[in-house]
Amino acid sequence: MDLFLTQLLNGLVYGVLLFLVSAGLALIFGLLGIVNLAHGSFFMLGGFVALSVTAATGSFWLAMLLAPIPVMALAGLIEVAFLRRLYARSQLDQVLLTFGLSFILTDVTETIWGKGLSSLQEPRGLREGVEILGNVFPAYRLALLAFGFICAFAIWLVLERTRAGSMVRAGVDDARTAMGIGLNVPALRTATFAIGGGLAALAGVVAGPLLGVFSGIDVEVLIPAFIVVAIGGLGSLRGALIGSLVIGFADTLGKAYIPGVSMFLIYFAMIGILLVRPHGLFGQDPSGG
Amino acid sequence: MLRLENVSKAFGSLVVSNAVTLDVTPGQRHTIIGPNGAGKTTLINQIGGQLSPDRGKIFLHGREITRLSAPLRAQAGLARTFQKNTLFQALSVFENVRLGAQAAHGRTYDMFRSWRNDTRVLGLAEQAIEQMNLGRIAAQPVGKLSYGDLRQVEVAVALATSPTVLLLDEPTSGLSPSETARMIDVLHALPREISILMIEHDMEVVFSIADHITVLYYGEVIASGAPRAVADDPRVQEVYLGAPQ
Amino acid sequence: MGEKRSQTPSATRRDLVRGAGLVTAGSLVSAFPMPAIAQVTKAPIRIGCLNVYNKAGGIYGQAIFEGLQLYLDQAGGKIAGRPVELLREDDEFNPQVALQKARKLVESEKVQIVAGPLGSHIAAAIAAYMKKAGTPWIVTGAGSTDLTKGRLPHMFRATLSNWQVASTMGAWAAANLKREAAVIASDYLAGHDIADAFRDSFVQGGGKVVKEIFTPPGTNDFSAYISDLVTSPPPMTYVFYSGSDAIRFVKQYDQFGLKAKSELVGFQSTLDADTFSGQGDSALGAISSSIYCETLDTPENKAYVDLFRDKKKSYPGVFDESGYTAMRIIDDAVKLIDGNVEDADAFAAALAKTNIKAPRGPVSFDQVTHQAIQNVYIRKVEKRDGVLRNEPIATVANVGDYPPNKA
Amino acid sequence: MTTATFFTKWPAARGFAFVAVLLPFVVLSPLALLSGYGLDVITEIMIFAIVAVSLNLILGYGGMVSFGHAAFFGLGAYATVLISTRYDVSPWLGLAGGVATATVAAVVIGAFCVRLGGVGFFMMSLAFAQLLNSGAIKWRPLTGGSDGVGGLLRPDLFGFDLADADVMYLFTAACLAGALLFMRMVIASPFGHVLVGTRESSLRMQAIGYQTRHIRLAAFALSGAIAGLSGGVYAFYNGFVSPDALSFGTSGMILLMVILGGKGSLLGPVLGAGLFLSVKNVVSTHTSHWLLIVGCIFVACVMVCPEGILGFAKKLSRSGERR
Repeated sequence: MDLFLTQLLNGLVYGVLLFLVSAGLALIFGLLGIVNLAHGSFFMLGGFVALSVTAATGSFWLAMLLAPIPVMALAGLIEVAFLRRLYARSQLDQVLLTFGLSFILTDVTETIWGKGLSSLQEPRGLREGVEILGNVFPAYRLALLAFGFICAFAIWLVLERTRAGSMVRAGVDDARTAMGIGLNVPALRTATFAIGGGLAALAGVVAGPLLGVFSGIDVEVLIPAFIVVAIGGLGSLRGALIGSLVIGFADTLGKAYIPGVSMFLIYFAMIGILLVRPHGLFGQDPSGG
Repeated sequence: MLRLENVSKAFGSLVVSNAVTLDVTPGQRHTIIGPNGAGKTTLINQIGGQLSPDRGKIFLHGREITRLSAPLRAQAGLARTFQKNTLFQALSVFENVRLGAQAAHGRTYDMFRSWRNDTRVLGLAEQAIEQMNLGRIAAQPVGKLSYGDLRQVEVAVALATSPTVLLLDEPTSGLSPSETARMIDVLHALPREISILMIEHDMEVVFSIADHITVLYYGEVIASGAPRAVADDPRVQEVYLGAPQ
Repeated sequence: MGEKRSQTPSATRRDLVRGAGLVTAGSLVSAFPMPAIAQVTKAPIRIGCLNVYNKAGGIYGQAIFEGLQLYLDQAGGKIAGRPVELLREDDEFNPQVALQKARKLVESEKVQIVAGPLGSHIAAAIAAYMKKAGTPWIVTGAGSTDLTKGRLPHMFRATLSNWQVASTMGAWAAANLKREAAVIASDYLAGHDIADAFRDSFVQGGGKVVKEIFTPPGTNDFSAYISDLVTSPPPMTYVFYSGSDAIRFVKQYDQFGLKAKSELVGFQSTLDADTFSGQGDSALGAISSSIYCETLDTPENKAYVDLFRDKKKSYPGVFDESGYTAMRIIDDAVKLIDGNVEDADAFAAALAKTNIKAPRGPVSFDQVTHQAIQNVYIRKVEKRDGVLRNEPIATVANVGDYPPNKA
Repeated sequence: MTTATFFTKWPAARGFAFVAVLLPFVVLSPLALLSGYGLDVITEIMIFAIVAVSLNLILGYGGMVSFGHAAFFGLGAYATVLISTRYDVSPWLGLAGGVATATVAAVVIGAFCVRLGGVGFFMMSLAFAQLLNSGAIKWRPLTGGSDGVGGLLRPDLFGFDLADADVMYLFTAACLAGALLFMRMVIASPFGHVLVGTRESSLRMQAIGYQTRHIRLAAFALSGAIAGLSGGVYAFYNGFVSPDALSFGTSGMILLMVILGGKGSLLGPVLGAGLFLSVKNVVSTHTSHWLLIVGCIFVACVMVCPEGILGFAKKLSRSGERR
């Protein structure tokens, strides 16, 4: 029984980690309608910048604070230089563009930081284990759990309760009307894409102590993040949270109790859910209404 | 021909169709009018199968089609136009119309012959094009047409499917006076084998074409009958003239 | 391959096809090996370095290549008076691509020697072709136990076999560490190969495997498996991972406090010089077996490590050394035949006579299977001057090939 | 102008006549100029051209963005090898089995995918391909895991041994030509036009009486069958197959070939496959920045010529004609 509870906790932590990874993806899709295949690259870049920051300063907290900034700038630049011209085009073009960018960013990352395997050290104070349910549970994972829920709440608060958030949502619902009432929609879009990239980078930093930092992690996190977003409903932040938890639990419990099929479980979950709800748990039918 | 019985539909708390009952008799030119937000397009969407009603029944030629998908309704003889542009942008006018004709009379899954061999479909398409006077723009891609031309292509595509009931969603909206006049002529020229159910704003058009008018107000039928009788109906006058803002 | 794939199709059939191609007979370039040229040329020796250089595994492919290059630079870029060209081809870790690239190297680039690859699945995929082509092939990375069973006359594995490294650890651990162990490994062929080798020798030595877990390659989160172990910790856990999995597992194993309860023992790639930067102190105290150890106290190794650290700040890993020693083996063999590498048979015979003192220790080849016979070291991760390194704690000398391969 | 004059002026017709004249030279000259390895390179290009052509049917004509097309390519290859070696039957039967397996899989997977439009389709196709890839790695007794399965010997065809590079080349060329002729027939057929209609406006297609899901599914199955054929030939070519044949990377590469050459045109994917693989063959030896090059090709395609090189060339020639 204890083991089962521990596994549930493991699933919860993994789910929250997946939420941090997929929140930016859902945000960008929800607000801009872009399927961002370079999301994993932003995640990876966040980790590498954090690696450089910790190497220079020794502070994980400083890395968490600073690492998203250059990635946000890069994401903003990408939006201005490329994506801005593609909103009127088909989703395929956006998918292909971001797919191509992910190759380029991988190559650039390898050129700057090399192909070696690294990881981030947890901040002091979170390195020890905490006794839970009679077993040691890493303090860092508990902190991650709390941080994930704080992030979810903060994103919700910003989007739903602030002027900036309502401006962004207005720009999304109806770009023409939003422009009519004087909103700078292009700037809003740039900001949204930058923030989405920044969230990915932040996830890359906080995941660093668990998942490591290396070239290739971009694809490793991109695919589960996509599954999460597909299950939750494209573009729905609430969906991303629920989808993350579903995958977190399914993956962890699958590994623990049916290891033979754990490799397939997340795909089965996705296919099953999309079979019943083609637009995900919280997704809206884009053609309806 | 087409009968609606107590068709109701709500989006959340917003009732868009409230127990709508109406009857389109063979050869009838039936027009639905009503102020904005009356639920006219939603009603057409329920008849066409793009939306399904929450309650009530829809009959075509005496057969219930309430749960039938849009393609099956079309195959049963129902054709419609759209207000928003959903034509095949990259294809020419002729191709658009030809796809309509092929839907009713062609072999969809034939992969082994050229479409050029199906003379029957080609003939029907040409006929619909001539009916709508679109010969001059037949080769142009639809994506490059003016709004007025698009409205006529809409009708031509629907006609090419050889419908028995034609649903027209504001066929003259956005047309110039001369284009409107031409559309009226075209609609007048349609054979009486085709029954028409039409949404229209332009009262001139309504009264020149309709032999039956139904007034929809907040999803409810408030009047239905011959044009003169409906025009004299006090509730209709209140809605159109004296309705509070 | 089989008899059916005839090397020389009948002339009539060939001519017929050629005729269709509107070709006169003389223009065809023969792809078949020409008789060896007697006199030695001064033309460059071309070595095809078929390996994975990008993404997963790229770090190891790169290490092997740099190892070859390092030795070559040290030798002045020449072997037996002939300049040497290294041609890189990326197999992308995809056997289909690898086969294509192997043909490119042999048929189009006309290399005299192929060095590589890292992936056992790559080696298996090109083996049939390499056998047919007859080009000397120095295996620098692929460890699958079965590879030497095929006994390709021109193939020499100048590096580990999984069996050598894992079974040595099994026997040693049963005798010197604990009698019960859990085995956890990556769920692909190498993982099963290594787990089998460890289990067999461990059980033979009186040990007992209490649990076996195989995890999908590229697992993000090991917590489910680790929690399973934590509830009733086995006295010892034997682990095979490489690359990112090695980083994650060792870190997460430590984070859950399991390291204190269950001795962490691993295959060489799980705890090697190139994984320490990712694992950090989580690797400290863990034990592994390998054909190489960066802190070996021999003159050959000290010279090599100094040379390596001149170029890079870090310590060499097993694949750095594998590349370096592979080129050393090539160098010796080529000298033995006065640079006439075009004579593949003579070159193979020279390779078989290899008997050197490499940084890793003495290396010779099994005369039947052409597997390197070498020491296997039991190593422990220690921290010296703030740097993590493996220190040898035991040596099992001159370990040969998997016996059934020779039978 | 009567309607008769413009529909006979089908623009592809001229181009195709041109190709028909050139074709014998194109096909036969490599035989004259190249030997073993060079021919093999072209053979491989043609194999990928076939699968690119198949993807183009659903992507270019049907508007379905599949990120998992390697699933059918790989399944075709696996089934070909497994049937031929496990049941010890003629590899030709294996190839037929490969095509059949890919077709059946395309029907099943397609039934899930075509329910979803746009991004949903893309995700679903990706998920199924990943599932099959995982399955190929995991189910070792059948698939040989990450090593793959081998032991397939190229068979004879009318007394000619496919083990001969020349014969293999001609066989593959025939397959590609067959695929192209078939594709040309399909896109000029009533079905081809219906498929384009679903790409342009699904809503309208339904409103005029087409069951768009069935149409999309039929196209998907057809595309899967051709991809399966291509995979089967690839299995002949290599003599084995590994999970990489149905990986994300292979799917992406096939997609790139279509986009690079030009989606929605008959020969675009062939051009794309040829260009991509030749550039790769030459360049990847000399640089460690191959990924950067691939990425730049993607970005350049999207930003500069979204209709691919062929579309770009057409646009140029058209604007030339106007002047």
